[in-house]
Amino acid sequence: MSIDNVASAKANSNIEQPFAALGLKPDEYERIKEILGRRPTSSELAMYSVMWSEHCSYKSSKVHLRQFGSKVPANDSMLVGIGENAGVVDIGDGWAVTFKVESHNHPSYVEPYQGAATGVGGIVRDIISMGARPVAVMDPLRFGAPDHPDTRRVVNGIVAGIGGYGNCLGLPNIGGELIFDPSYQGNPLVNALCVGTMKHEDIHLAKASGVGNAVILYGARTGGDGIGGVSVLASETFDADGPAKRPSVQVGDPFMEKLLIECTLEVLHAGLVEGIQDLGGAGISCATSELASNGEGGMHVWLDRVLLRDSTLSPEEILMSESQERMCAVVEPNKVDAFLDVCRKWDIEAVVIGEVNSSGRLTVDWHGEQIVDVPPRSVAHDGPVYERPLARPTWMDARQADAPTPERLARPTTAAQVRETLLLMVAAPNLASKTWVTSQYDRYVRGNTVLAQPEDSGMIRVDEVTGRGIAVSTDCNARFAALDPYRGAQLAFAESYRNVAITGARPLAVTNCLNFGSPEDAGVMWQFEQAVTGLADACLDMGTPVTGGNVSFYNQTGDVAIHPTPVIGVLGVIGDVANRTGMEWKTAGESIYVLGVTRDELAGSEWAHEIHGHLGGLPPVLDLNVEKALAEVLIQGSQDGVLSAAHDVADGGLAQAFIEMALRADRGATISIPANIDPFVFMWSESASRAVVVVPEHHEQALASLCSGHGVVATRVGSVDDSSELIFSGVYGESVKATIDELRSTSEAVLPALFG
Amino acid sequence: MSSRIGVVTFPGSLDDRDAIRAVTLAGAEAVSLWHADATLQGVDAVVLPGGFSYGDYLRCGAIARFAPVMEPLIKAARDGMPVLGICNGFQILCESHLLPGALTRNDHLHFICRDQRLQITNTTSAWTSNFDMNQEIVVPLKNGEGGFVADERTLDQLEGEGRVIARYLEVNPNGSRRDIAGICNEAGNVVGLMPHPEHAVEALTGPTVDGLGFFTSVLKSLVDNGKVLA
Amino acid sequence: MAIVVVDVALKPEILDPQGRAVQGALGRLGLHGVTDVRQGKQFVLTIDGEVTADKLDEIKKIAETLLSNPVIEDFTVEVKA
Amino acid sequence: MAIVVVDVALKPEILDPQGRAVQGALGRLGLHGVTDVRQGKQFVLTIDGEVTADKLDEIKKIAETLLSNPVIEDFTVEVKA
Ligand SMILES: Nc1ncnc2c1ncn2[C@@H]1O[C@H](COP(=O)(O)OP(=O)(O)O)[C@@H](O)[C@H]1O
Ligand SMILES: [Mg+2]
Repeated sequence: MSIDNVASAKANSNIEQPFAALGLKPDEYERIKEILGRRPTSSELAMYSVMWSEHCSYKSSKVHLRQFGSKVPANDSMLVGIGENAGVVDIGDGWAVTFKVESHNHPSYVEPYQGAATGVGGIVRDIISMGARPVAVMDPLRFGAPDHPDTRRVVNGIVAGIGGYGNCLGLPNIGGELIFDPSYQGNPLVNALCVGTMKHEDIHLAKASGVGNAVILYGARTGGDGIGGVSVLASETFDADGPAKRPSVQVGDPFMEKLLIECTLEVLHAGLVEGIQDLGGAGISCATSELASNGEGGMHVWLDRVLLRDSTLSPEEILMSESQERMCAVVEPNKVDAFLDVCRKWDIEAVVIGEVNSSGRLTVDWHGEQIVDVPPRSVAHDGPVYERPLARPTWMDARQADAPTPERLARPTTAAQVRETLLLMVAAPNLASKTWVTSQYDRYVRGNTVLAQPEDSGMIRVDEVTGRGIAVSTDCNARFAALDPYRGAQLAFAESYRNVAITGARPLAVTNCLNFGSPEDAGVMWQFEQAVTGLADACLDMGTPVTGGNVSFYNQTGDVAIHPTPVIGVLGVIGDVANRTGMEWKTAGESIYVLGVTRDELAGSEWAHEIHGHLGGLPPVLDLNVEKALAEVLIQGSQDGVLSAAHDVADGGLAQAFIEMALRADRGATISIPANIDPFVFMWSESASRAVVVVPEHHEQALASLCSGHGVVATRVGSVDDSSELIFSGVYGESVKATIDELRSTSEAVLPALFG
Repeated sequence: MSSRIGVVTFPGSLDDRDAIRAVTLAGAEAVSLWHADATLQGVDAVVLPGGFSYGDYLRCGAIARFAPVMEPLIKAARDGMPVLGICNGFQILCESHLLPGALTRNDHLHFICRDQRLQITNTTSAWTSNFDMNQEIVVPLKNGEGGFVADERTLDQLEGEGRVIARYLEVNPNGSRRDIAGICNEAGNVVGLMPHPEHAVEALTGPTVDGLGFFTSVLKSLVDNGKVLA
Repeated sequence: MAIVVVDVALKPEILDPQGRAVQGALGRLGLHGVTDVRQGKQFVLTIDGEVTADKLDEIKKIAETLLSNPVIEDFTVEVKA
Repeated sequence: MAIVVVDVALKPEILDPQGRAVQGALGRLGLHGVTDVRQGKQFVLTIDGEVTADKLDEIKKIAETLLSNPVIEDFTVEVKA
């Protein structure tokens, strides 16, 4: 088999190359020729095509994402910002935290179990490659209609895959989201978040410095998985009788990843590593070009040394393979043996595949022939950047005008109808108990989980001596983003921020996973630009920098895109996790307050969706100053021990918030609906910036002064009791009652009936 | 001199840290043992922790059972040293034939993580002597293959000899025969338990602190048996 | 009554972590010379009545859609008795 | 080079929840007349060199101690090529 090498690329420069089949545009191909001063070899073409893909180069999103860098708020907690594998935040006492969320949407539709499993695996490697020990995962998920015949397959596979991988790795699952909407039918969203902790001195970066240092590839062997389009190159054009089309599905090996975590942390802590990089999308191409261009700028690789699972792989395929559970480290020559010893201890194969040099070039040899000779930056960072056309979709006006007024959408107007609505809403798949899913995940492993489902945020104790800890939440109501992507992204951020503050943790940093349709659709691009701008503006206002994230485009079937879904993750810090506020109201006689203002805001609400299948109008208004004031009350209230419970108000409004608190506590309460508001609006409006808090009598004064000090409206609405009933009084002149048992059995039956 | 309790780490062990924390909170000195070392470093008792040794590939515990550390451990267990196998550790003890029966795929086919109510039904084993007979406790349970099976004769024998040390209450979470959550060997020094007492040792992170009883029990039995001084 | 056996195996190019772990254990237990181990699934179906050509087609269809995932697995169907 | 196939099946008296779940699904997919489904494992070992009688004994021993758990499983060993 003859290999296309640099010499032959120079010698015969005009052969036809399948750049279009690899997803490169003619002008991108011309640009590569210009960079190299000749045609690329087949291996170079393969490298550029994957590294310049949307997934790796952010070519459509880059111009917008820049806002996260240009609108950074003054916040001195950011130790490593956007651009590295994951951002790093200072949480005090010498501790640092890194967290990031990433999508694995399309693979999870094709092969739900493995797609979701490898999604978890990928984000965990990003966290390890910063030098951190992964300590928790979260899984924001979105599926098509609950009763669609294909949803069962997708839900069961994805949930089992996330559990199968995360449980086996020993990472507690501390939260996530579970949302059903027909817009995700052929495009389920699997976003996976991982948090890691480390001491400041353990932070590591992906760069290949030190001329003469060895480049070591370790972990799983390289196989033919996840190669996708590159097989066109390898099998059809360059070698007609070559291997069959490679599988594009990757299979995960969580056991190998667990060993990889332990092995990597051991070599890092032993001071054996100069630079480190995980292998994810674009495999060795990405790892070598990124390491080289972030370091001294030169690297030579002997590609034939890579350990293979399948000996028939071509060099192009090896460069592109997305085989899971691999890492790449840069190690000083005199430390290579020690490094390999640690690998042996953990039963991990490792091999020196390259060397750092000062050539300024990334060169790759295959059995003595040079097959790649490129400037590494041109591969890793100088990909094309597009200013894609944007246009506000013409249907936006009609959608926003279609407000859910009482004339358009019938509302309950009697106590009997309110009770009927209450039971229907409890059984809505988006509001029902998530236990069927979360009980498939280990939330206890590592013994530091302070809060997990169904709490508003996950909370992990970082320091077992001082009790210092972190809280993380992810949120997005994509229907709000569909009604107004700018405000929708801000509302998602505000909800996530609030969920962290509810627990008593102070929000510090933001990550995001921006799931959208095709960037080649001007309407989608407009939604994207609006969402990014909304988020960046909000982060600037609230003083929380974006430390990283991920963009997933092309989530659409034919012309129909998913709802724009900017999932926002917020990380907060708490000085002592013993001070956390949970959502469980524990003590009879304590007072229940609603903080914030409830308006007639039902556009995009769960009620409009579940009862009427309606999506129209303008999403709830958001005043970030109000949000910030509310957060201060919640954080201060936790520190001072004023609050005995607190819970966020979002999907399903106050009715849902009270129900969730009652179910958590297995204890009833009586809520008197204030006279100045319509009972239906009080119960199901989804106005922003609200929380339910519970205080013992001797702290009511303290709560009042906290709230007035921050300008937060507090309304006492009732008290916790010893009963097993939730009672709403003042509902159109009557009381509406539901027993906890009835609420629980209704809520808990929904998911098992659909998917069990 | 305080008791020294070993906690074995196999490739894929996950709850080893938690077991060490529990042992320490109970007042013993925890000693980390490595699967590839054929020594127990002179410890007084051993915990085989939960997790997915060797990824639970093949069968849970089947590969770990052949680890070098298991050789001295099996011998010491036969000579009366207290050994507690939690979840994956229980599976390893069954695969090693230190305990009868086997653990099979949960009957509902899902991994399950829940706060589980248990009844303690033996107060003479090395790991349960600090509980009261029929005491009810709540500890986390998390497993994919936790259904205890054995033939009828073995089950009758276990029950007849009082060797069922804990049973599931309210919900049988995995289809275990006769609601069995844990058993011990004839001598009572080797105990296997599917639920995770090491996750119920601190109010902050566990549903209760009921799990501590298993670890304080072994300290007491070590003193009672004259293995360590009080 | 007939017995139909469906064997499902990962495609050769797909990673088989279980097989790999078993292979490692075989070596440690002293069984040498095993160059590869693949772990698959076997379904043994007991069928009422005769397995006609139509019935077999039905079973093959099920093997392809339910018992295996053609993206990563191959299968064989064999009528035993 | 030889291929040795080891089939491992749950003993008939042991409940097989996976087999039962598959049987239920078969019914829902319209394949009727399946009175029982059992799910087992299959190990395909590639052996360097010839499988002598001694080698086969070694493999049987491994099948009994490592590849199956005699408390709940039966196994068969077959040399394929
Ligand atoms: N939506 C986003 N917001 C902020 N940063 C982003 C976003 N998308 C990507 N990034 C950042 O761009 C960099 C490259 O991302 P990516 O290629 O996904 O990293 P990796 O390949 O290591 O997972 C990372 O630092 C990532 O955090
Ligand atoms: Mg990365």
